[in-house]
Amino acid sequence: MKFTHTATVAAPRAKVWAQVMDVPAAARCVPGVASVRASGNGKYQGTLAVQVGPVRLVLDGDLAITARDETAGTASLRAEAKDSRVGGAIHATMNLALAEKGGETELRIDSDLAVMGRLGEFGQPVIKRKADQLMRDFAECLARQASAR
Amino acid sequence: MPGAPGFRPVTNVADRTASVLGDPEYRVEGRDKVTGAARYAADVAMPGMLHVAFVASPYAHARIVAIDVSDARALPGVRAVITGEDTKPARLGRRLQDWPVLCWDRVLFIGDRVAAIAADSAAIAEDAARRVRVEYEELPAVLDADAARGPQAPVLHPDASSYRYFGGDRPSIPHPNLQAYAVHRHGDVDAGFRAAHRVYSHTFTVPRTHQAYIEPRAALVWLDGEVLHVVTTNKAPFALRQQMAASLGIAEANIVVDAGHIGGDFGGKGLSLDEFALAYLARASGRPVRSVTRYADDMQATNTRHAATIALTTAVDADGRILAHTSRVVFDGGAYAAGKPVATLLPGDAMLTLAGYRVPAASVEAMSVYTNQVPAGHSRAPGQPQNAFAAESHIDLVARSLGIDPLVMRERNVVRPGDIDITGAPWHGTDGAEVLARLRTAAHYAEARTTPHSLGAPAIGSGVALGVRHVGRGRASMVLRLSRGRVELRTGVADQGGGAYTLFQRIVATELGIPLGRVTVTRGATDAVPNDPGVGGSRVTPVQGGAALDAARKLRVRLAELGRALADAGDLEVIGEASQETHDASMYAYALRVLVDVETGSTKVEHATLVADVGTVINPVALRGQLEGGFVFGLGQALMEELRLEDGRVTNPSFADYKIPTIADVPPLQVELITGDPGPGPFGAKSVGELANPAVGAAVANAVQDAVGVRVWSLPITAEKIWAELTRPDEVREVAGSAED
Amino acid sequence: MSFDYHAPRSVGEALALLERYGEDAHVMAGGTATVLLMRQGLLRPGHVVGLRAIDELRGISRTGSGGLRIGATVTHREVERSAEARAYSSALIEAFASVATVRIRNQATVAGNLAHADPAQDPPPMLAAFGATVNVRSPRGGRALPVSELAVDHFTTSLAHDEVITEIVLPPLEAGSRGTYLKFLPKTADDYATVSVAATLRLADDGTIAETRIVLGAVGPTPIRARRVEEALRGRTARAVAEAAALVREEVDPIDDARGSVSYKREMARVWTGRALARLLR
Amino acid sequence: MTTHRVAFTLNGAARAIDVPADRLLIDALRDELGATGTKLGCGIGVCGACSVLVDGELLSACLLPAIFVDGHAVTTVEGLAADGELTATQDAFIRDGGFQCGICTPGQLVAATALLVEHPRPSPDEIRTWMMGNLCRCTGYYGIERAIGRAAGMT
Repeated sequence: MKFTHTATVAAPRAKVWAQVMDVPAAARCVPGVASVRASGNGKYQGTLAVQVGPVRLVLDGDLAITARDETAGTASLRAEAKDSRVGGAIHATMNLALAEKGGETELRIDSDLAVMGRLGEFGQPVIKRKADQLMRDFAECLARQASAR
Repeated sequence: MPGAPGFRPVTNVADRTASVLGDPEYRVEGRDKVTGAARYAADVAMPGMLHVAFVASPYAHARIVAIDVSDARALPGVRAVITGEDTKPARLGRRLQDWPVLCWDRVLFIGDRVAAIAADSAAIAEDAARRVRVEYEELPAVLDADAARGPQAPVLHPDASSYRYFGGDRPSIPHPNLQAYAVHRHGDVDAGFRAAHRVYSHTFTVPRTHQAYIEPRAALVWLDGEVLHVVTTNKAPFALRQQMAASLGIAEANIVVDAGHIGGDFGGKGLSLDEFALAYLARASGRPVRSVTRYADDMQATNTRHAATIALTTAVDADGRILAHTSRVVFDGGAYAAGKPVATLLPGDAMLTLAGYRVPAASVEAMSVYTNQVPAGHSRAPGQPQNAFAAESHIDLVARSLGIDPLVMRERNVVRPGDIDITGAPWHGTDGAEVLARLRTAAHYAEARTTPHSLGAPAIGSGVALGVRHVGRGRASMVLRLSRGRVELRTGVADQGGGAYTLFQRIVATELGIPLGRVTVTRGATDAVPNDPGVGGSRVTPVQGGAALDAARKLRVRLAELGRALADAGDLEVIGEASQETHDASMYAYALRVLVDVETGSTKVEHATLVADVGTVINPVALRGQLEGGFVFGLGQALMEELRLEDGRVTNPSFADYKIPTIADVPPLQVELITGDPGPGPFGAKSVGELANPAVGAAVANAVQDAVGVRVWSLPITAEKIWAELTRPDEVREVAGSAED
Repeated sequence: MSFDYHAPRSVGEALALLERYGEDAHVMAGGTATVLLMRQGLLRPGHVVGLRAIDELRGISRTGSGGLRIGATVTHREVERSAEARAYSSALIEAFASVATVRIRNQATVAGNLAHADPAQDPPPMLAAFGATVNVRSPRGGRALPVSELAVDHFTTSLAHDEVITEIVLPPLEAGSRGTYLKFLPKTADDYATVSVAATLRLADDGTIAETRIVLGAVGPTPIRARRVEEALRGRTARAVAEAAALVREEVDPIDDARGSVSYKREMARVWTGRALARLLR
Repeated sequence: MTTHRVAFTLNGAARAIDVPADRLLIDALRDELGATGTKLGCGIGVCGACSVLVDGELLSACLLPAIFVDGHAVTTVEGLAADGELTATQDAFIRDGGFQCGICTPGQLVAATALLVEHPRPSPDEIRTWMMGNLCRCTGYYGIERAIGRAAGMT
């Protein structure tokens, strides 16, 4: 499942970059993220609680920054998380791009999400919509935080 | 649904059936099937039996880095856990064994198996499966058959040369990601194109579909000393014995395969998967082990009908006569070729891209491609629904462009005995002109073409399409025993519903001139009966039926030699054998009337007429059922069936979302039989099991164009596709419609 | 699937169980949806509180004012066969009789259907169009809420985990009001709708539309009330239908799936809204 | 998990089994009572292969907790020809091509039996509406419709 989300941040690019690269802080912008801590080497560990209809998931996993180029304003992240109770997992890659436009910064996130295991049988279209919503909230929250700082 | 008020049978077989017996047909296994006594594989249980769950890949393409089964093994009630390390290098398959029993280095599609668990209950086994931790390194997935053939595409089977291929040398392939490749040429193609009045090119696509049998796959395996016993839903038990023996390194004599009643096959149940891993689990646990596939897994990870792209180019003269034809068919074979039983490793009728017509010159290229998608195997009339949809849409488009009535176009080109057809050989089979003449009359074609449309009502359209299918070939044998005046036929044919046992009973009784009640038919496992090629390839009536007839004849000859009557001949046993290698084929044709709701695109087939050349009818009820069932099978593929895949994952893996027709969705069907042209089977019988389904898609597409003027180029012909064509701006539609040169 | 099953005899007992087990408890009525989710391993409650043995949740009856009361554990088939329900409105019967197959309708309950909050289900739009309310009880007391406020997202309701639907109440129909339920099934008769339309309509004495209520199923995360269409029709005649129905395209919020793309579903919402209104105005 | 005693009649005979709360009727019938006539198909209540009657009502055994039949009467395909004599519907299914592979047949017969109780002389629409919950991949349904018509004495 591929998504693209954009948000305009009322802040210069360098400031937004710093904000986004502070992964534990940025991750708190994802609704349902309980904890994120650095585990070294550009990797982070965390938990995401999410409810899709009657299905309650607690996804445990890792997040890694797989590429970062501050000059270009681009970064790539990879997240892998698993719910052992339900027997489902998600994998996501996110490509972030920041572009400055007249004092504001445009944030673009292209993400590719895979929902695996039994979880995937609970209506992929519904999951897709939920994931879309989650990513949109994330982008908007990042924009809000960066604007506010 | 339109129809006269009150009860009315919705089909009407014209009373021209010439049964070899006046007696009504009464299924020999009928009583068992209507009382619940008939045993299917999932009904068989053993004391101490364990239940199985598999761990499957969530990735379309990945390297297995590590597997940790310790948590699974520690769960109370778990009796055995195996991984690819325990089964390597065992691979399974019907002709080419390229599918790992369990993967050990890489997984090639979502659902590919990496571990198997046997436990006291299915719930424990599933729980244990969730506790297996597999670390994967994801690899780039090849999801597209065109990309797979590119120079940069990762090679999915680098060790292909080491795979076992049954029966000779594997045909060579020009690209490592091809499963199969074949070309055919006959006649002077260039001359045909030079002489052409017009040349037409069209491209069509057909999606993956599932056989949608109601019974999910099931298997029960146990070891009795050295002997491995297998209860299976496989419709070709002797072939499975051979495959297992080769794959597992066990002598065939030490494997007993028992296939009882099979709850629907439609080609899919020729390939077995679980049986192989179960053999390892039975050995590891020392217990009988049974697996019953969850239907969602059956749809995600077994073998589907091939998705295909079919490009056809045909040169015609001013009267629409075919001068030359070229075609290219690309089948998406998915991760493994294991499901295909034929020597070419293509879907059976992959090369028949303009079947049923005189084709003086042709150049046909077909291939099946490895991708990281659900594997594709055989499915009722393999290769034909794809090719028939393309060819019969193509012929209609050519006719319309030339201003020729679509039925007239077919009448001008249809094969008659002796004509060169798409195979380059003289047509040996149905007189196509007779089939079309019968269709014209039976469907009241002239009247149907001039029915006026009334304002505001759905648009009405008629469509025709024809199809051909070879009469089954092969060898078979069975035993006929006479004891105390009763005869017993012992066969290895599994029952997947076509009515084989009743057929054999009627053949033997007719040949011996005795009442049906004096002939019993019994089925045996592979250790109890002579080798049998299994059900498939439209084989049962001409081949196994032929063996039954041969057995009865031999018994009759023996009795004559002994000068005895059946009742006082004592005990006798003969072996009947048949070898049917005649290249004979049948033809059928449809005329459909559809109603299209122009605001929504929703299409209903309002009435269907099927004319089929069936030769001599032995089982009138079963024959009719095969044709009627074949039509509705085709109707599902025409209007609604499609395994929807996203990044290699089936997103509609259940009957809630993968819809097949219900009783409320089938239109009145009139069936007309041509019985006067004898075939190579017993008493002049032919094959019908795969005779009716492939042409339905094109008949619907042609009727839709007749009704609303738009062409749907892919199956299924959904309401939305028609709506999209109807609402497309005119200039764009013209470009799509004028695909001719 | 491993849980303790409790079969309380009264709503009070059921609520006590829900209070005791908290989030670990799940309510089950007919069981069709719950069993499926549990079999898939997606729902794993430690305690299942069954409502089948509770007499006060049963029965269909007319209310004193001419409305209709449907007990929570009444099955779809009971509604379908109920003379009281038929006397209320044949459109109500149509909506219930449209659900899946006779087998499912024999097991699935009215409240279970509402609590499952599947936006493609047939009765919720019809109940919403009739202005039905659900009565709900929890250890904290009772409340009534409109059916239209029950579902808040795909398979998600506004109910707290310890709340139980006890009954559904349909208000009396205003004189001259009629209803209809249409379901677009382009594939098979047993499919979920691509779009469904439940509508009620009442004409004024002058023949203009006094009031209409239109609720669509399967084209949003919940049943969608087509308020702009309703507005556009007030005081108008049948001639306004086509233009008004077109407004529904922007009111629905469908998803791409096996039953159609977003743009197709928007158009089909328009077509079937128009057809439902035409049927009511015939 | 709690265990429950389920006392019911199966095809007229009194049975009592102790089952865990999560046992489904289809598994209780097939695995514990050896009544394998009721078939597992899709497992999600769509295909109808597991159709049974509970107090005469048509239900999916794959969706029904076994504890729900406590105190009730269950009829499966094995109970249709209780005295060994095929019912008119069973016989008609054989004569009219109401089945081929037979896997959906127990469910078709149970559903048809319930249909003919509700509508002794069903119209084509009543047959179609009632029977549309029982999928068959072999027959195209024509034989099933013919068989029901014959069983109802209409042909």
